Parts: sequence; structure tokens; C-alpha cells
Amino acid sequence: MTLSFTATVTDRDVEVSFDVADGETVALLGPNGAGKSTVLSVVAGLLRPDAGRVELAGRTLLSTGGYADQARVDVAPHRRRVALLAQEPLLFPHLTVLDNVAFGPRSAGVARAEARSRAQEWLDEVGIGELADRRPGQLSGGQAQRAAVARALAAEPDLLLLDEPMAALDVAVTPALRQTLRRVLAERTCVVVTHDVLDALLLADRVLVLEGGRVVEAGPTREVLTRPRSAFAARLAGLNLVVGAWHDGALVLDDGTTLAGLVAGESPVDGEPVVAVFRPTAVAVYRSAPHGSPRNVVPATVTQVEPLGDLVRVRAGDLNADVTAPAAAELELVPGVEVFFSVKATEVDVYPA
Amino acid sequence: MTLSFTATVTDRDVEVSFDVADGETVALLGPNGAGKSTVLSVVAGLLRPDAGRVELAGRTLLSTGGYADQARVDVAPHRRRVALLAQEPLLFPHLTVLDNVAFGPRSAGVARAEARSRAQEWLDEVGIGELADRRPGQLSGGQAQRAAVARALAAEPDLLLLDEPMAALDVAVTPALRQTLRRVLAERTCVVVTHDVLDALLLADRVLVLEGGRVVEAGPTREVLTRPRSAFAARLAGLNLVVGAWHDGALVLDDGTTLAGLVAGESPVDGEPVVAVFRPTAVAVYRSAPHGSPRNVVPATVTQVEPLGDLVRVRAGDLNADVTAPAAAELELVPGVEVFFSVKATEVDVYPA
Amino acid sequence: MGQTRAVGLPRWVVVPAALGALFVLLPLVAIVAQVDWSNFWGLITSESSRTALWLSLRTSTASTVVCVLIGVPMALVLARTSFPGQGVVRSVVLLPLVLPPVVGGLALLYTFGKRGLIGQSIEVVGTTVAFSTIAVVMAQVFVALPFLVVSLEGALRTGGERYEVVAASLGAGPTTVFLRVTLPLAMPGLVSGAVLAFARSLGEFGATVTFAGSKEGVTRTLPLEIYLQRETDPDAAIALALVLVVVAVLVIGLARQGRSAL
Amino acid sequence: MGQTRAVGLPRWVVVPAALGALFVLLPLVAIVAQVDWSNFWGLITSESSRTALWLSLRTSTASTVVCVLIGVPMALVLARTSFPGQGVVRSVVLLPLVLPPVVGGLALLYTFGKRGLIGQSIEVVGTTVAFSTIAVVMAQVFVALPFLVVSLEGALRTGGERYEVVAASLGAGPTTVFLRVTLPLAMPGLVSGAVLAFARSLGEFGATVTFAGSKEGVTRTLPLEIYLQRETDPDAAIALALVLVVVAVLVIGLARQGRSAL
Amino acid sequence: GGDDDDTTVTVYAAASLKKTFEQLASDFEADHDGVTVELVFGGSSDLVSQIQNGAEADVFASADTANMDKLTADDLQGQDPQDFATNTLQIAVPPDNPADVSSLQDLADPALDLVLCAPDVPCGAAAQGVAEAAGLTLDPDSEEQSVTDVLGKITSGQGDAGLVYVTDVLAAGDDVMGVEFPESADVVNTYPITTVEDSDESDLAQEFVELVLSDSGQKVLTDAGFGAP
Ligand SMILES: Nc1ncnc2c1ncn2[C@@H]1O[C@H](COP(=O)(O)OP(=O)(O)OP(=O)(O)O)[C@@H](O)[C@H]1O
Ligand SMILES: Nc1ncnc2c1ncn2[C@@H]1O[C@H](COP(=O)(O)OP(=O)(O)OP(=O)(O)O)[C@@H](O)[C@H]1O
Ligand SMILES: [Mg+2]
Ligand SMILES: [Mg+2]
Repeated sequence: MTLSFTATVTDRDVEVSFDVADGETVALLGPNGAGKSTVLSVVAGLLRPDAGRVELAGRTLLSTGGYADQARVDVAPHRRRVALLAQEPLLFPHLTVLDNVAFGPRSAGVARAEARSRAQEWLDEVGIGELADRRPGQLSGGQAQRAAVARALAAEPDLLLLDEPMAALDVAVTPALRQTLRRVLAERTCVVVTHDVLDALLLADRVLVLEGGRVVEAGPTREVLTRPRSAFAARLAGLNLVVGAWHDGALVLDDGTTLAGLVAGESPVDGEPVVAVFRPTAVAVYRSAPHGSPRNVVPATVTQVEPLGDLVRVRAGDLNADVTAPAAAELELVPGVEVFFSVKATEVDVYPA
Repeated sequence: MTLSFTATVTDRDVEVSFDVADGETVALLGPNGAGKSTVLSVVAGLLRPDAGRVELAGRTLLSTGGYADQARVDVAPHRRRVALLAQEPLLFPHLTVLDNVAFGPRSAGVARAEARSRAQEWLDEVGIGELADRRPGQLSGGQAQRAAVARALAAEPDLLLLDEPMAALDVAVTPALRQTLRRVLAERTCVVVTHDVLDALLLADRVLVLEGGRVVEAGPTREVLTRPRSAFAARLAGLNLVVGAWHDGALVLDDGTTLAGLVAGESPVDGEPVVAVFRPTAVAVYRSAPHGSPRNVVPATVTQVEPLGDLVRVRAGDLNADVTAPAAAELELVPGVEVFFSVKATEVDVYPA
Repeated sequence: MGQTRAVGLPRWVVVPAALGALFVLLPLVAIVAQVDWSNFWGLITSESSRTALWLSLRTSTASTVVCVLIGVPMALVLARTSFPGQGVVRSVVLLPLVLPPVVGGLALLYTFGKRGLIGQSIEVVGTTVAFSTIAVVMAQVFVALPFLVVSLEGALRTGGERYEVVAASLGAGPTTVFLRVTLPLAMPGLVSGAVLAFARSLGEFGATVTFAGSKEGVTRTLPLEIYLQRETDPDAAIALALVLVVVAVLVIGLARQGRSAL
Repeated sequence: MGQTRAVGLPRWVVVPAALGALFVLLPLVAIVAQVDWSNFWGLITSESSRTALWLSLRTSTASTVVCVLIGVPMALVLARTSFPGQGVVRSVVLLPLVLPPVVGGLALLYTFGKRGLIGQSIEVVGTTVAFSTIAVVMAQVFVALPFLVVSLEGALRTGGERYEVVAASLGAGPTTVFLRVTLPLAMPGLVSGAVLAFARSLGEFGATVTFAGSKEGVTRTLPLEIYLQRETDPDAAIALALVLVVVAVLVIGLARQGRSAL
Repeated sequence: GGDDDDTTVTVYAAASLKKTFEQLASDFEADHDGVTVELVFGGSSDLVSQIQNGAEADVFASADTANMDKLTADDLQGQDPQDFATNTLQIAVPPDNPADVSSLQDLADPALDLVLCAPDVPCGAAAQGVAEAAGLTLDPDSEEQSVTDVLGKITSGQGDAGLVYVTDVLAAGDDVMGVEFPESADVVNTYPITTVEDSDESDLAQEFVELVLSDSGQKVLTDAGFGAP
């Protein structure tokens, strides 16, 4: 289910090219109007680019030709085995919520009863199982969004395209749905558009940052989010990521350092690989080891000090700490200095790797 | 422009009553399907409740009667002087973006040229001034949302109703638009629905938490967000808020303690009242004063220690610190203990009060 | 129950609307006033009237079905595809509207008649449509088809396309999209188009008399009977016209019950 | 330029659609084949033909304007309000569709004629409308009005209401909403309704001949001229019918140019 | 009616009189300076009902006595109607006469596609009359509303034979062929004419009626196939 994508849409000033490996989830990030939805429309076959080529699992879905060896191809949307969750929910107004979700399975030839029971499962999964018999017109904004997510997931396509799946959701349901998506997307090939760095981090293997219709940055999620190069990614990210194994309620690094944190979802079992994430702004820097509530104190050597807006980013190997300029001056932070990075366990999120 | 609202919508199981004072902004929080949009629809006159009474600035906008002294009243939406930004942008498809925004002023009788120039100003304000001549069909999701915000603001009504004004916006534009709204809403009477605690904090004077169609919590924003009682509000909030005056680049409390932080927007002038906000999870607790990058170290006496899920919330007067249970045990935190609360300046947001 | 409320109408529209309604209503009242009620029952239950009414109902129903069967695909092709000459095709489909029905009948005669364009080929198959009930249905389809196509094409254009796209991206093939999304969403347009087609078929006179002739029980529908009665017994003609009106009101009313949106 | 693509049509719809198009097209071809081309020019440019064509164009235009002026408010009231008896009103408005035009003409005569329901009151004002050009326009309005109302009501129902609500909440009064939101959004429906009304007016025969008579230059429109010619000179009738067809195609084509969405 | 500087005589005449009355009208205008003859043609019953409903007619020429009787029943005639022409039936067949029709008896052949006027309209009544006189029962495939409809079926070849008036066969020219039959004399249709009461131009109307009845008028009519009254 590898996706290979190249397209130019002249009147929207979009010129993008990227690949998605089999089973991989790629997050599309970027400011409003960057071209994220445009890319998804081209993949889904709803927008025909001026030039381009889209291949999925070896099948050519689109080719505007132009090269001697390429025929013009434009596979109809329903034959692409690509499901799109668009930015608007667009639930079919004449069908119940259940039938909306069952629409994909039904179209794939699944029997009515079976399709409905699958649909009900998906609805339960997104937390609106009890609204199955309503019409879309009787849902609140967030409920409609969840039904649309369930509908896209139920279609079980080769490639899943999600345009802001978490939009309009309340804070109480977001973490749960994120976990659901994380689980579902693990084995799927997927492109997800999001404005939330946590979505990118948890769902995506790789990140693509679009700006002004061009890819300005691409790479494995952790790399991009920890060492963003584009202006937009820097605004979102710069997160610290630490990989280790879970032992006795904490992450243990190879060198034996432990890192306590809050576990999202179920607690990992001992020995399971986990990843800890925390923001550089949450990291305090000390010249001598402090003693207090912060569980995590890591000795480190400053490798780089760089201004980041009105802050100073202090790098020590893979870890970043953002401190104010007066603090950096007072602690005389320059490369080579030995320091202690301290971060409260409450600021550290731990996820199964 | 006081709003007084009571309404029951039986089939949506909504039964809500509240007041908004002149010039006040009230945030409506609550899970999906709680009835937030329903309340706004009733105020705007788009939904007629089964029973209820809506008064704005002394005018009765709606009364379903029922009491001997009350006549049935139902003022038409366009006469209510209430503008609604709905959850969907719903820009008029046949008008340009500029004419969409100019629609409100034009309807109020403003001359064409004047209305357009005002519309252009609002578009510039929300950052899409260069898209004025486009049709709504040629905008991206976030651009359309911004145009809809501009259109609602341009209408200059007595009462402004905003349903998730920040939905679909990218991270780069959110802070700027939040500042714009903050400025605009300062003198306006407004009800804003949001899922983001920062919106509530910055925009609203008071907060109303809805759950299952009922008001489960209401009060001044700071109070609700710092000491939430409802389950939903607790999930969102529990923030620390400190009020003081701005001196030499830091907030100075009455007792002389200073608090450094990051200023959102323009820097306050010396002597200006400001408020600092930071999350309890960002607060580290020490038994002896630490020396390190954290600018802010405040001596405090623990007044209360209470479990909060898998954390422990340590209260010292108005300030909260959330620490893990092992940390609380190790530091022997019980009421009466003298401690130091430390929070990095990078974790503190400072706003003009 | 909470009620979504519509935006108020400008008050002034009521005046021209009422004038228009009056303009249509008054002539109907005048017809009712003309009816000779003492003989009314006898007139409308006469053998020939009943035969004509029954024929009219049968042929109109048949022609409505035919209109739906060929009109829905036509509307779909016009609304959802573009091909060179589409404008011309659309104009041609609308032409029976503008053609005086008698000319339409002549055109049918020149086409499907004994010596018509393809009449000979039909005759080879062993049947003539001439002077048969089939000819009546053909004449009715010819004049009623544009109504269905125009109504439905309008409905297809205003609604639906966004949902069709969603359906396709969920893996639904064109036929599934058509049956489960396009058609249900365009149903109000289809129903009103079918009602229009039925009504037009029911009232059809000129094309029928020219193409199918007028024989009791075979081709003499109610409008033909009315026209004929008018020569000798104007009272009977008025009475029958009233029957036609009542039938039409019933049909339109029933169609509205089935679907609220005509 | 990027192109949004439509969902494909089910292939099979092309077959019935083509059959339907053929069914309409063949008779038109047959008519063209019947035309006596050697005399064609002379026939259609004769004094009486030109007079009739000119009268037809004038009256059809006038009746289309009247239909728009009273039909738009009627459609609006039907689509956007609900009142007791609305179903009956809607049925009544549709009745001229089902009434054989001759009966419609009779009804008009019984209403506005000298001895009609309100004919006397009109006469007091000093004019008789029957048998004048005004009568032609009235007959055309009577038969064409339902087309406009039905098309427009459909368009008003499918689109728009959500946007009207938004407009009202931005402070726009009903008239502003109507002029700046409702009408522009329903424009495709209005245009197709107006084209239908014009076409129906252009082809109107039965009601006109009954209510307005057939006086050259005053009430004898092209369909009446065709009818009359047919009595004596069928070739001329066919030639004139072709003129009518050409005029209709031109009008429909022009309307489509103005608005892509008929 | 009429304009200030122009006098108009309005003549309501049966549609079958179109050619002849157009000729007569131009003759009349030639003799009367500044006078215009307005001709209104239609089915006789339509014309009567229009006059009854206030149409401003000065002269009415009917294709049968029945419709003229409706006018006189309402006392709308300006004078007693006078017969000015007669018409008899003829068999109309397509030019190649595919069914080889040569007599009235041939019409009784059930294999023949026969088209008649309905008994309710004058030409149908006449057809029934000749059939009865000849002792025949005719079983038509269609009973048309008017002569024109019968002719339409014959010219298009749809019908093999029909019964229409002599004048109609003549007017149709080469498109149909007429077959005379002796029994036609048994039923003669009469055309009456009269001035209309309350006519603004009763003198001119009277003069027009006189022109129709005059020798020159009668010549125009007989040229078109009408019989003398
Ligand atoms: N139908 C259209 N015609 C022309 N331009 C369009 C059209 N739709 C979008 N655009 C423009 O193309 C660019 C890319 O739009 P796109 O919808 O892909 O952005 P996006 O990255 O999805 O933004 P958002 O985060 O706001 O959804 C934008 O500048 C937008 O204004
Ligand atoms: N038209 C309707 N008919 C019946 N019930 C409705 C209708 N619209 C919404 N509801 C129901 O009423 C309740 C309140 O909906 P409302 O739209 O006010 O929620 P909300 O608080 O705005 O939620 P969200 O955050 O998802 O926008 C929900 O349970 C919803 O399912
Ligand atoms: Mg987008
Ligand atoms: Mg809502």
C-alpha cells in the first residue's frame, strides 16, 4: 500500500511530492491555506491536478501523462480504495448515523446486518454509540465530527486520508479518540492533516510540513518535532523525546538514568519499550543538583546555546531546555558547561513506543 | 446590554438559565452535545424553545408566556441586534469574501464604500486581507473560518455569540487572533463557546460549564479555572493565576515577590496591572530554596494536600502545585510545611489584567 | 419540542402572492359557478365520461412511469456530465414545451405514423401504434417529459454533488451512489417533476387528438371527451372539466402526502 | 488549472437517456423533413406570419415578466411559510397545468368576460380585457405561472434557508435577505422557471383562442396562425411551427448563456 | 369598433371560410375607402361563445345552423340569418389511394383505417347521415374533433379514407384526393350569415353581408367548391 505522490495545482499554487510507505502514517502540518486539503483531494481523486502522478500499492491512480512512457490515467474515486475524511463532516442527511457509518462496508459488498453491526462498533469506539438512530441534522457539531470519523474508519480502505479528525472535539473525548486512532492507524497506511503537535507525535511515523503549497520540511516525526528547521514546525514543536524501557513505573534509559512521568492510557508492562515526551520550556537547568519535588534530574553537558525568539534554547545532546535570557546569563550557560536538567514527572508524558 | 436567559428545549434535553452583564464576556464550556450551540441558537432567535425568556438590554427578545403578566414575544432574528458566528462558517457562496464581511454593516445601513473599507479592515485583522476578492468556495477551511469570524465581528451587534471561533485555525495564527478577540470583546457583551481553556481564560470574564444540557458550574473565570468543581472543568483547568503590577519586566506582587514570565502580545508598561498564569503541573516543590534556571521561587506554606487522580495537588494559599505521589511522600508534604514553589519563567504566561 | 424558526418573509410579498393566487383561483370559481349542479351527477357518471376518465387515469399513469424511466437518466446525464453539444440537447429536450401540442402531434405522426420516418420499420415488427392506446401514451410522454427533466435537473444541480463525492470516496460505485445518494437527495425534485408530468399528461389534448385520434375507450381521454361534449353540450363539458380538476387536486395532494417537499 | 471532478455516472443510464433524447429528437427531424423548403422563405416572411411572430414574442415576454412578478412572491410564500390550507393553495396554483387549455380559456372568459364573474366590475372601469392583447397575456400567464412557481419553489426548498438564517443574524431584514441572499441563491431555479414560462407562453394556443380570440395583429399569436394555416395550407403551418422551434431554441440558448445553470 | 380616422368591420367567420372570406374582405376594402375588414376565424362554436361573451363582432358567418341558432337564441343577431353557401361530403383518400376506395360502400371494409368526424361535430353528424341514408354502418378507427384532424390523418397516410367536405378536399390541394359518391347529396350542410346586434358599424356590416350574398360573392364561394344556398 505504498503511496507515491507528485502533483501541481497551478491555481492554488500547490506543488508537492512525497511518499508514504506501507503501513506508515504521515502527518501533514502547515498553516491555513498551505495546501494540505488540496493534497488530500488529489489523492482521493476529487481534484485533478494540472500535472502529477499518484501511485498506490503499485497501481497508478492518476497520471497526467507528459512523459513518453506514461499514459494518461485517472482512476475514478470509488475505485481508488482511498477513504477521505474531509474537513467538513458531510454526513448523508437522509441516512441515520448508523447507516452513514455502514455506508462504506455496504458499498464494499458487506451484508446489511454485518455492515450495521460493524458500524455500531465504530460508533461505540468514537463514543456516540447511543446516537446511532439519529439523523445527522440532530447531532451537535462535535457529535457529527465523531460520526464522520467513524464513517471514514469503517470504510477500511487501502489508504486513509484524515483532514483534521480531532476538530470540534471536546477535551474530554480527545485523548480517548487519539488512542483509538493510534491503535487503528498502527497497521494502516494513512495521511492525517492536523494542527495539533500531539496528534502528529502520537499518530504519525513521519511528518511533512507544508508552507505556501511547498514541502518545507519532512522527516521522521521525532526528528522534525525535536529539531524543527522550518519556522512553522519550530512554532509547533521542539519537543524532547526520550526512548527507553519501562521498569518499576519509570522509563529507564540505556545508561541507567530513570525518568518518571505520567502514562497516557494503560500502564506499560515491565520491560516494554516506551517513549517519554516533554516540552523544552518545562525543563529547568541547574548548575548543582537540586533537591525537591522534580523526580527527574539528568546530568548533561551543554552542547549548544541558541536564541529562539525571546528565549534561549539550551541543547545538551538530544535534550533541549528553553530558558529566559536572564536565566541563561545568570547561569553562564555556554557549550561545555556541566548542568543538571530537571523536569517534573507531571510534565512528562509516557507512551508505549 | 445585559442579557438574561432562561430556556428549556425539551427534545434536546437542555434547560439552562444565566445572565450576562453589560460589557461582559461569558465562556460556555462543556463536552460535545452539552447544549452550547443550542443556547446560542435560542439567543439568536433561530430556535424557539419550549419555554423560556430572553431579555437583552431591557428588551424582551423572547417570551413563551405562561405567566399571567407575560405576553408571548418572539422578536425576529434580524431585529435582535445579536450576531451569531455559527459552528460552520456558512459564508454566502455568491458573494466575495469582502462582500460577505461587508454584509452586516450594509444591512445596518452603512454606505457601500464605507462598509467595504470596514470589511477590509476586519479581514486584515484576521490575517486574510489579501483574499478579499475570492469567493468562499476558493478558501481553505481555516481561511473560511477566519472570514466568518471577521463577518461576525463586523456586524457590531449589541450581543455577539461566537461558537468555537478558533476552530480549524493553525497554531501560527491562533495567538494573534486570540489577542484580536480579546481587544474586541473587552467592551462588548459576548458569549463564546470554546473547548480551549486558554480562550476562556483570556477572553471571558465569567465561565459557564454545561453538561447534559444543565449548567453544572458557573462563576468568574479565574475562580472556576483555578478551583473547578465539576468533572469537566477539572479536566480543563486548575490553573494558577497571580495578579500584580508590571515592573522591570516582571510581575510584582503586593508583598514584593516577583514573577518572571513570557508576555503574550505587546509588553505591558511599567506599573500596569498584569496577570500571570501557569499550570500546577509546571510548579516544582522544594524544601530548601534551589538555585538554577527557574526565575521564580516563591516561599509558601502548604495549606492542603489532596489526591487528584494519580497526582497529588499541593495547595499553598492561592497557588497549586501538582506533583506525583512518590514526590509528595519523599518531601513529606503535609499542611503547615514550609516549602518553595518554583516555576520556570518559560512556563508562565503574562497578560495585561 | 424546540422549533427552528424560519426567517420572516418581507411583508410586501404577500400582496403580489395573493394577487397571483386570486388570478388562478377566480377562474376556477367561475367554472364551478357555471356548473349545472342539477344534472351534474348524471353528466359525470355517464358511460362515456367514465370510460374517458378511466382511460385518462391509465394512460397518464403509464406515461408518468415512462417519463420517470427515461427522464431520470436524461436529467442525470444533463446535470452531471458535460459533452459537446449538451446545450443543444438540453434545448431539444425542452422543445415539446414550446411546440403547440397539435404540431407536436403532427411531428409524432410524421415519425411513428404509418408512412412516418420510422413508422414503416415499426410496422414490419407487426404492430401499428396508430389509433391505439399506446399512441396516447406516446403523445403524453412527448409533452410531459420536459417537465420531469427540467424539475429533476434543477434538483440535481442544487443539491447532492458534495455528498456524491463523499460516497465515492467511501468506495461506492456509480450505481450505488446513484441509488443511495443521488436519487434520495433529489427525491423532492423527482416527486414534483413526476406530479407535473402526470398533471400535464392528464390535461393533454392537442397532441393526442392529432396523433392518436379519438375513439371511445381506446384513445378518447377525458380532455378529448370534454372538447367533444363542448360542441353539443357545454354543461357536460364544464362538469367533466371539474372532474378533471378534482382528480388533479387528489393526485397532487396524495403526492404531497408521500413526500412533504413538493 | 486544477479541476474538481464529478463522480462518474453509472454507464447504463446512457441507454435510456439516449432513447429518451431520440424519442424527442426524431419527431423534430420528421417535422424538418416535412418542410417544403422551396416555399419556406416566402411562407415564413409573409405579412401575417411576421405579425403573428412579433405578437407572440411581445406577449410571451410580457407574460414572462408578469409571471416573475407574481410567481416569485407566490413561490416564496409557499416555500417559506406554512399556513392552514397551504396544501390546497399549492394544488390550486398547479391546476392550470392539468386543465386542458381550452377549459382554462373558458374559465377566464367566465371570469373576465363581459358576463363574467368580475367582468362587469372591470367594464365599469371602462375597458374590456377579453379579445384584446391583454387577454392574450392573461391567458399565457394563466397557463405559464405554475411552471415558474414549481421550479422556483423547488430551488427555494433545496438551497438557501441556512444562509437566510445567517443573514438575519447579521441584522439583515426580510427584504434585504430576500434581495441579497434568497434571490441570488435561487437564481438558477428562477431562470429555468422563467424559461419554462416563456416557452409555455410561446406555445400557448387553446386558452388564447378561447379567451382572446384570433384577430390578426391583436390576438392571433404564432400558434393560432399555425392552427389557422393548417386549415387551408398545412405546408405553411409546418414552416411556421419550425419558426417557433427556432425562436424557442434561441431563447433557451440565450437564457443558458446568461446563467450557466439552466 | 374602430379607430378615429379608420373604420373597421369585424367579421367572425368559420375557419373553413378562411380563403374565400379573405378574398371577399379585400374586395370589400377596395370598394370602401378607409374601411378595414378585420377577420376573426375559428371554430363556429368558439366564435359564438366569444360573441356571447362580449367580443366586438359586426358580422358572424357560421359553418352550420346549430351554432347560428345559439346566437339567435340569445337575440344577438342584427337581422334574420341568411344562408349563403352549402357544402357536401366527399371521401378523402391519400393521393395514391392505397386502399382503392371508390365508393361509400368501400368504407365499410373493416380492414380499412377509416377516419370520420365525431357524431357530435357537424361533419360527423353529416357522415352519420349519409351512412344511414345508404343503409351502412361505419366503424371508424377514430372519430375526430374536426375536419382538419380528419384531413391530418389522411395527408399523413395514417388513415386510408375519411369523410370531409368538398371544400376541404379542394383546399388541401395535392395532399389528398377526393372521391365523389352519389349519396353525398342526401346530407347538405348550410352556412348562414348575419350581422350582430349592437354593431357600431351596422350599415357597413349589412353591406358586407350583401357582398357575400351578391353574385360576385357567390362566385368566390363556388370557385372554392361551395354549393349555392
Ligand atoms: N476551490 C478553490 N479554488 C481556488 N483556490 C482554492 C480553492 N480551494 C482552496 N484554494 C486555495 O488553495 C490554497 C490551499 O488550500 P487548502 O484548502 O489546500 O489549504 P489547507 O492547507 O487545507 O488549509 P486549512 O488549514 O485552512 O484547511 C489556499 O490558498 C486556498 O485559498
Ligand atoms: N436538530 C436537533 N434535533 C434534535 N436534537 C438535536 C438537534 N441538534 C442537536 N441536538 C442534540 O441536542 C444536544 C445539544 O446539542 P448542541 O448542538 O447544543 O451541543 P453542543 O454543546 O454545541 O456540542 P458540540 O460541542 O459538539 O458543538 C445534543 O445531544 C444533540 O445531539
Ligand atoms: Mg484544509
Ligand atoms: Mg456546538
